[in-house]
Amino acid sequence: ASETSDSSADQTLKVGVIYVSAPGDFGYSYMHDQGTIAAENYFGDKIEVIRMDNVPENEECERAIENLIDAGCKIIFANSYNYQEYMLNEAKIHPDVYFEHCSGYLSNENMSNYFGRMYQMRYLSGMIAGKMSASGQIGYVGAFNTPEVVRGINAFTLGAKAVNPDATVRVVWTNTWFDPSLERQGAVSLLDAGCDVIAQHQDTTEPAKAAIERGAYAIGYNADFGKIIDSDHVLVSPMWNWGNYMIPEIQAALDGTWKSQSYWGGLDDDMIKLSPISDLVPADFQKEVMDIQTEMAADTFDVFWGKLMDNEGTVRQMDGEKMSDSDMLSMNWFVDGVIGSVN
Amino acid sequence: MNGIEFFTRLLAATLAMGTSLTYATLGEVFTEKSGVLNLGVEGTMLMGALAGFTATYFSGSLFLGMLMAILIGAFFSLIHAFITISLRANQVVSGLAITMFGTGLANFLGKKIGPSSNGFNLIGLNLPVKFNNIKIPFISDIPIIGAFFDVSLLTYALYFILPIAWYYMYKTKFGLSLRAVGEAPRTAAAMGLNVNKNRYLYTMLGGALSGIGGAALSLCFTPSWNDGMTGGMGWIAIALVIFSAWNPGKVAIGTLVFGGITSLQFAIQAAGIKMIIPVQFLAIAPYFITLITLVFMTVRAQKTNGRFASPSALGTSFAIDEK
Amino acid sequence: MRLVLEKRNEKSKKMQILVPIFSLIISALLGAIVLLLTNANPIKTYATIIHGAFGSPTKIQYTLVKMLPLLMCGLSVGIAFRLKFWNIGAEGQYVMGVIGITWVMQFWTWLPPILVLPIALIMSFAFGGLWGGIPGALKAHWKVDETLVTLMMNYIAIGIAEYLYINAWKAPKGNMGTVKYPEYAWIGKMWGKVHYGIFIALILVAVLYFLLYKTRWGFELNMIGKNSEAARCQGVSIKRNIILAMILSGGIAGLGGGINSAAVTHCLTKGVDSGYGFTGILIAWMSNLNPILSIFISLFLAALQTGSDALQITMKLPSSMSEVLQGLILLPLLAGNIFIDHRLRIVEKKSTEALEE
Amino acid sequence: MENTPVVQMRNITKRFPGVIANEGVDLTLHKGEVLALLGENGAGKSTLMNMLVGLYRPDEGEIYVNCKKATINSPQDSMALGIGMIHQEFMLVGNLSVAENIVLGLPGLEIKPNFTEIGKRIIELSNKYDLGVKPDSIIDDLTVGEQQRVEILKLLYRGANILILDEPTAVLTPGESKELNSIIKKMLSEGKSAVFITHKMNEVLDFSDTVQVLRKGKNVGTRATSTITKLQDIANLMVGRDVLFSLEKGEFKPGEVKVELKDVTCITNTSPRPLLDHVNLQIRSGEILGIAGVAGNGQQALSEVITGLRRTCEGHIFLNGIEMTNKTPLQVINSGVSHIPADRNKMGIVGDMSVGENLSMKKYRTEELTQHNIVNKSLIKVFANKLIKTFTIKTPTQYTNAKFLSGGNIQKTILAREIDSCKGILIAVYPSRGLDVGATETVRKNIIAQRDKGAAVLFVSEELDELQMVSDRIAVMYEGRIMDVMDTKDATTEKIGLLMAGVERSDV
Ligand SMILES: Nc1ncnc2c1ncn2[C@@H]1O[C@H](COP(=O)(O)OP(=O)(O)OP(=O)(O)O)[C@@H](O)[C@H]1O
Ligand SMILES: Nc1ncnc2c1ncn2[C@@H]1O[C@H](COP(=O)(O)OP(=O)(O)OP(=O)(O)O)[C@@H](O)[C@H]1O
Ligand SMILES: [Mg+2]
Ligand SMILES: [Mg+2]
Repeated sequence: ASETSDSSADQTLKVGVIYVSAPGDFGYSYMHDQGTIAAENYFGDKIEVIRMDNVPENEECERAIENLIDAGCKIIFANSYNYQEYMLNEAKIHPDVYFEHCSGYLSNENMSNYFGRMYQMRYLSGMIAGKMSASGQIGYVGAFNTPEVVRGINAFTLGAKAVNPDATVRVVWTNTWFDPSLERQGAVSLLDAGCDVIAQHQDTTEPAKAAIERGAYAIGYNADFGKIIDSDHVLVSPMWNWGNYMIPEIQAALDGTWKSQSYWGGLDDDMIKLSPISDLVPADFQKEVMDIQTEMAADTFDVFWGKLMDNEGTVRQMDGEKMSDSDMLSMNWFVDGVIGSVN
Repeated sequence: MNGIEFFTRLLAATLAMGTSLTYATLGEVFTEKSGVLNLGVEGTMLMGALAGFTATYFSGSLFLGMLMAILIGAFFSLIHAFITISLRANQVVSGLAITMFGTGLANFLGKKIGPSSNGFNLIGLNLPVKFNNIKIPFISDIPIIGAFFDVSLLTYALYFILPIAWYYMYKTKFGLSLRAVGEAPRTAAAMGLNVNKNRYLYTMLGGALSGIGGAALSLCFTPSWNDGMTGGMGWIAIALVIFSAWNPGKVAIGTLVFGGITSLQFAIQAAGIKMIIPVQFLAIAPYFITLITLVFMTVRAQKTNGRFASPSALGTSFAIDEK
Repeated sequence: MRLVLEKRNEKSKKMQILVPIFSLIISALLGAIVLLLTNANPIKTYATIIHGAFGSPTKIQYTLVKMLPLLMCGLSVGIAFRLKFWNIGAEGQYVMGVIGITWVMQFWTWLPPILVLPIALIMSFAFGGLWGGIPGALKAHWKVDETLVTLMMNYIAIGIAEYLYINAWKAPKGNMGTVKYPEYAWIGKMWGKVHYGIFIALILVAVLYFLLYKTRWGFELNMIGKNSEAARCQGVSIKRNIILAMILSGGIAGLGGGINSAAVTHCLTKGVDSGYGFTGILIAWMSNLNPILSIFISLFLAALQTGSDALQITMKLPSSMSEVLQGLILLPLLAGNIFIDHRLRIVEKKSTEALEE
Repeated sequence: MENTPVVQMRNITKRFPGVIANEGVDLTLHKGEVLALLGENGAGKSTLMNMLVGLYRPDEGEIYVNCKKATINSPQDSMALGIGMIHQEFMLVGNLSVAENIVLGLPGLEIKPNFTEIGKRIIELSNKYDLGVKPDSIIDDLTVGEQQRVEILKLLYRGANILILDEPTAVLTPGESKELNSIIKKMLSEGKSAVFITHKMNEVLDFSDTVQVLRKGKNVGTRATSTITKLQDIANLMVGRDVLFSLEKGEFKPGEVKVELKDVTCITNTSPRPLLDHVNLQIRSGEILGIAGVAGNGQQALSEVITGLRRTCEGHIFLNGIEMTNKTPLQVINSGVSHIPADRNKMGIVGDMSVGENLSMKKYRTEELTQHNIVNKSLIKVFANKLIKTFTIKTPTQYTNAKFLSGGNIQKTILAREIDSCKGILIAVYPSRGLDVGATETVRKNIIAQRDKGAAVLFVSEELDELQMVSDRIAVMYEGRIMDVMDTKDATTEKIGLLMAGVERSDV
């Protein structure tokens, strides 16, 4: 708990949280809720959290925000990209409330946007996949072909190729964030095509489970799949650590020092992390991975750095160049080594 | 990977996915054949998935899990039966309400039952047992056909259930009554059959099979519990009933076509075959091709004068002394 | 002794009022049981729902905003069902309407500003109408089962929409979603969140009521729906009317999507497929296909949904609880309907006895 | 005849919304007796019998079978008591086979019915009674006559000894009726008792021992058939007024040709032979052309090509001298054609709409009932009430749904609508099928009145005496062909009978 107790601490701060799905999916909303829980534990009864889950990404979001404000919320977090317009509308109407939007780009004096450089963890997990894949064929189950997902696949592929230059990453799109059956089917088709490691950008553990049932390896996402599935064939899971963003923001709101920002946190802020790596991955290689992670944290290693070619042979970035954030945020091509197409 | 291997794997994937769909479709075929339209399949499947998962999780017995799925599925459709058969309410609305209620209740209960250690109860739990694929030696190694002999018990069961269902409907006296009740309830009643009793029975049978369909997901295909885990499969089942022309013998055709296209579009993606069409269009291919196939089948049936019609009394309630 | 349902000579006016009231009471009791089992105070919960829907001007506004797409889909489905055309595709037709309006809003900007909105709305009607007309034509010409076609076409429309907002029409900076419509072409607000689109809907209700209940065409649709073969013998063209009615039905759902986009979402984005079409089916049936009654039913269902938000906020119940309660309200309401034209009678069973001659 | 009553119905009352179908009716059937139950359409005959077989339950009253009070709650109960019924509407499942229909719901049927055995037994019975029914045929593929024989087979198969026959010959041709009646006689000769409902007086005299008449749900008289001297008495008793058996008909003064068919041919993929095969016909103004023929020989197709409901493959149709081949039904209606269709419930009325609305279904397009496309309810009300009165349609109000009317009154509703809107051409297909004497009289009178007003009438019927009574000329159809057209005075029963059987004119 925080030490400073001034007058404002007598009153509990009401915190509103809006999730796009139910947090029980062990996916995206689940990890957000872990962050929320971390904040609850940290602040104790200084804050009261009101959650709204399964809020559709349409005008319903506005109503959800309105209802939260009505219930007394002074700071509101929303976790899905498509909430941003609605949140901005509300931010303009309610200047006395702080708004926190995750994964978008819009902001206002009283509205921040925030996200994490998950691609860094994708790169590291790609290295592990590249190392552990005997065939050099890795599968990736992707939800939608949005820049965020494409960026992750590219970083992952670059990681894999850094370890095994011959590695290829096959991509299957499911067109859904959440559908256990389809996600599994996507993974199965990749396994059938000869992949021996399956990575995913999906909200359930089904792709990973399908891989493990076939004796292949899996790379998790969002949560620590190794623990959930209880198998050492889950090599590693890139994970979110939303609490590390939410706690300081709530603190700032409590202190009255809250400021609007556009935040894209990386390793340096501990916004993202890797789960413990499976024992099946050789210890010395684990260390190699950790070394890169250290460099990333120190900003001496960039994922999208140097000459980059797309998978149709066009050069997208020259030697010595570093990719700007805005190019990353609108990425719509696959790097060389990816088998599949963005659209 | 050669073509035959590709096809064998595709078939295996189709069979795995299609199992649940086949149970639900078969159930709805029986229900509709008796004249009752039950749009509650999606909700009933979810309740079945939940019941099966919960019972298996706590008892460690797949048998108990299936039993619970069957009972809960039957009970859920009993609500529909009571409202639409006894109280003659509109079948469409009642079915939609059942889906709404079932979906909500399953998701709600999923968060209330079970150990609360992880905060989300049933979600994310691993089952102590599940239906695994059973490989029949030698036969399962034959190309293509082999795929039929490396499946789970629930799929093997279908090899028997489908022919039995067909036999039941077209060769036994119960099947005869069933067809009469859905086709010409007044006549059936005049011939001494209890129309509404039959309808109750087959609505509940349909619910039980939907329950199995749900449990086939939570205990076999995607062994877990998750909110809304059926992902609209109940609706597809209802559509595939039309595809099978209300004939249990043809149920597998629809599920194989639909499941096959779904698997095929993934297999094409995984094979890295460059597609000119966008991924979203690949994802809608199963729906699109199912639609086109239906149009084709209907037009052909009319040309050749084949029957492609729903049970005449489908969707109507029956009371003997009301015109 | 046994219970029999006996048909009344005519629909009981008294029952038409009493049945919904009793049904609601039964619903409330059933809901209370569920709530008590989950340690929630039923009375507080119900008060919360009502407060959540109507508790403040803003809440009323949201309920009205929510009602609009529901009403439009209810009207849409109601027309198709009049012809016994089982259109479960209002969802897809709604989505196509949004695609239609977005097309104009995004690419027809060369139009004089004043014309953009009207033309965009017409386009949403046209796109929805196309999506309704196709199953209509398939049914009319080849007797293709419309339930399957309309259901499949929902998924297809949603797929096309996804393709557009993720790929083809994606806003440059965005992730999912097209660029915003030009602000001059938005439908304005008249009272807080409530926009002028509500007038379009109300006018539509009046027009439809007139069309369906007063005109020759309405008379013909009624004939077709109740006995199409007899209608044909009376010179009514079944094919033409099925296609026309389905274009109208799809068009209205599409227009619903258009209005909601022009007034509320201002773009095509994820979340266009939010189940309005399916709720439309409920509305159409519960209002007995009557456009005027549809207003009240859609208001009721909208309130139920907006009110249920409060369950999460005040009662800290999971969002699925609102679906449970909605189901629990609908089922008794449906079940009660029979007592409007039937009464329950107790009949004594007499024992068999010999006839003394 | 022994005097033990096998069925006694006492003081039976049955109400439906808006009507009292039976009020305090008593009925006694003795062993071996045939009781003819007579009455107008809607008198409550079918309702009374439906209570005996357990389809309906009486509101009041008691039923005794073999002197024991019987609780008949379902058809199952009545079957156990040996009661079997041929219903007025066929009780057959169209997409099932004959054998399946026969054993449907049979108590004690084995789980997997042995259809070879059942088939054998059906053929045995079929041969014994000369029914010519094949057990494997699908009901939908059979003609009405054949379907009726399946109904008979059902009774025979179940061995019922109390038979209820609700207008079994109403939809049959004279030939078929004759055959069926001899079958029924054979059955009755085996000591069975029967209630026989019919509107055909010759059948009453032919079959029955006793006659019981219902009027408006009440008993109005029971007497031994042998005491009946004049048919007229019974008819008057039924209707409650004097019925004419001969028709007033104006002089035959044919005018210009109003309907002309040239080489009209019609083929479908559902039947091996053409529905219509080079049909040539002319109907002149002020003329009734009767079409004779066994049902299923193209009569209905003929009416449908003229009214635009069916497309021709070949040939030309002229109405009022204008080519109208393959025009839409609406265009045909607008050129002045009225149509009384063969299947009154399926094609004639919209059962779920009110009688008033049904009466308006032709004229709603005209300014008489609508203005500027808007349906005017007060005009409809006046119009409907006028027609209901003129045509004596029995209905609680004009707002009653048409499906609640009895068959006769449904037919009168159609007749009223079509006659009222007739502008020169009337196509009437089996218009008096299943109607009571009074209603039949109304129908015939109205059709002749149209002719006298100068209309051209196509009159399809299966009853030769009716054709001879009503038409000016008679054409005979066989397998889609017009065998011959002759003046009514030349049309002897034998001649028509031979042509109907397909014997060529040159051989006649
Ligand atoms: N076809 C019609 N033409 C004109 N007015 C009609 C028609 N049908 C109903 N009405 C009138 O409209 C009002 C509402 O009627 P009702 O409640 O019966 O509508 P509905 O149930 O939708 O129609 P229906 O029961 O015929 O399907 C009543 O005043 C009724 O008389
Ligand atoms: N199920 C029913 N619901 C409402 N009314 C009915 C029903 N069955 C019969 N009626 C009405 O009861 C009356 C008697 O009908 P019923 O069918 O017994 O007459 P019927 O004497 O057999 O006439 P027909 O000679 O035309 O067969 C009619 O007014 C009819 O409309
Ligand atoms: Mg009504
Ligand atoms: Mg009768």
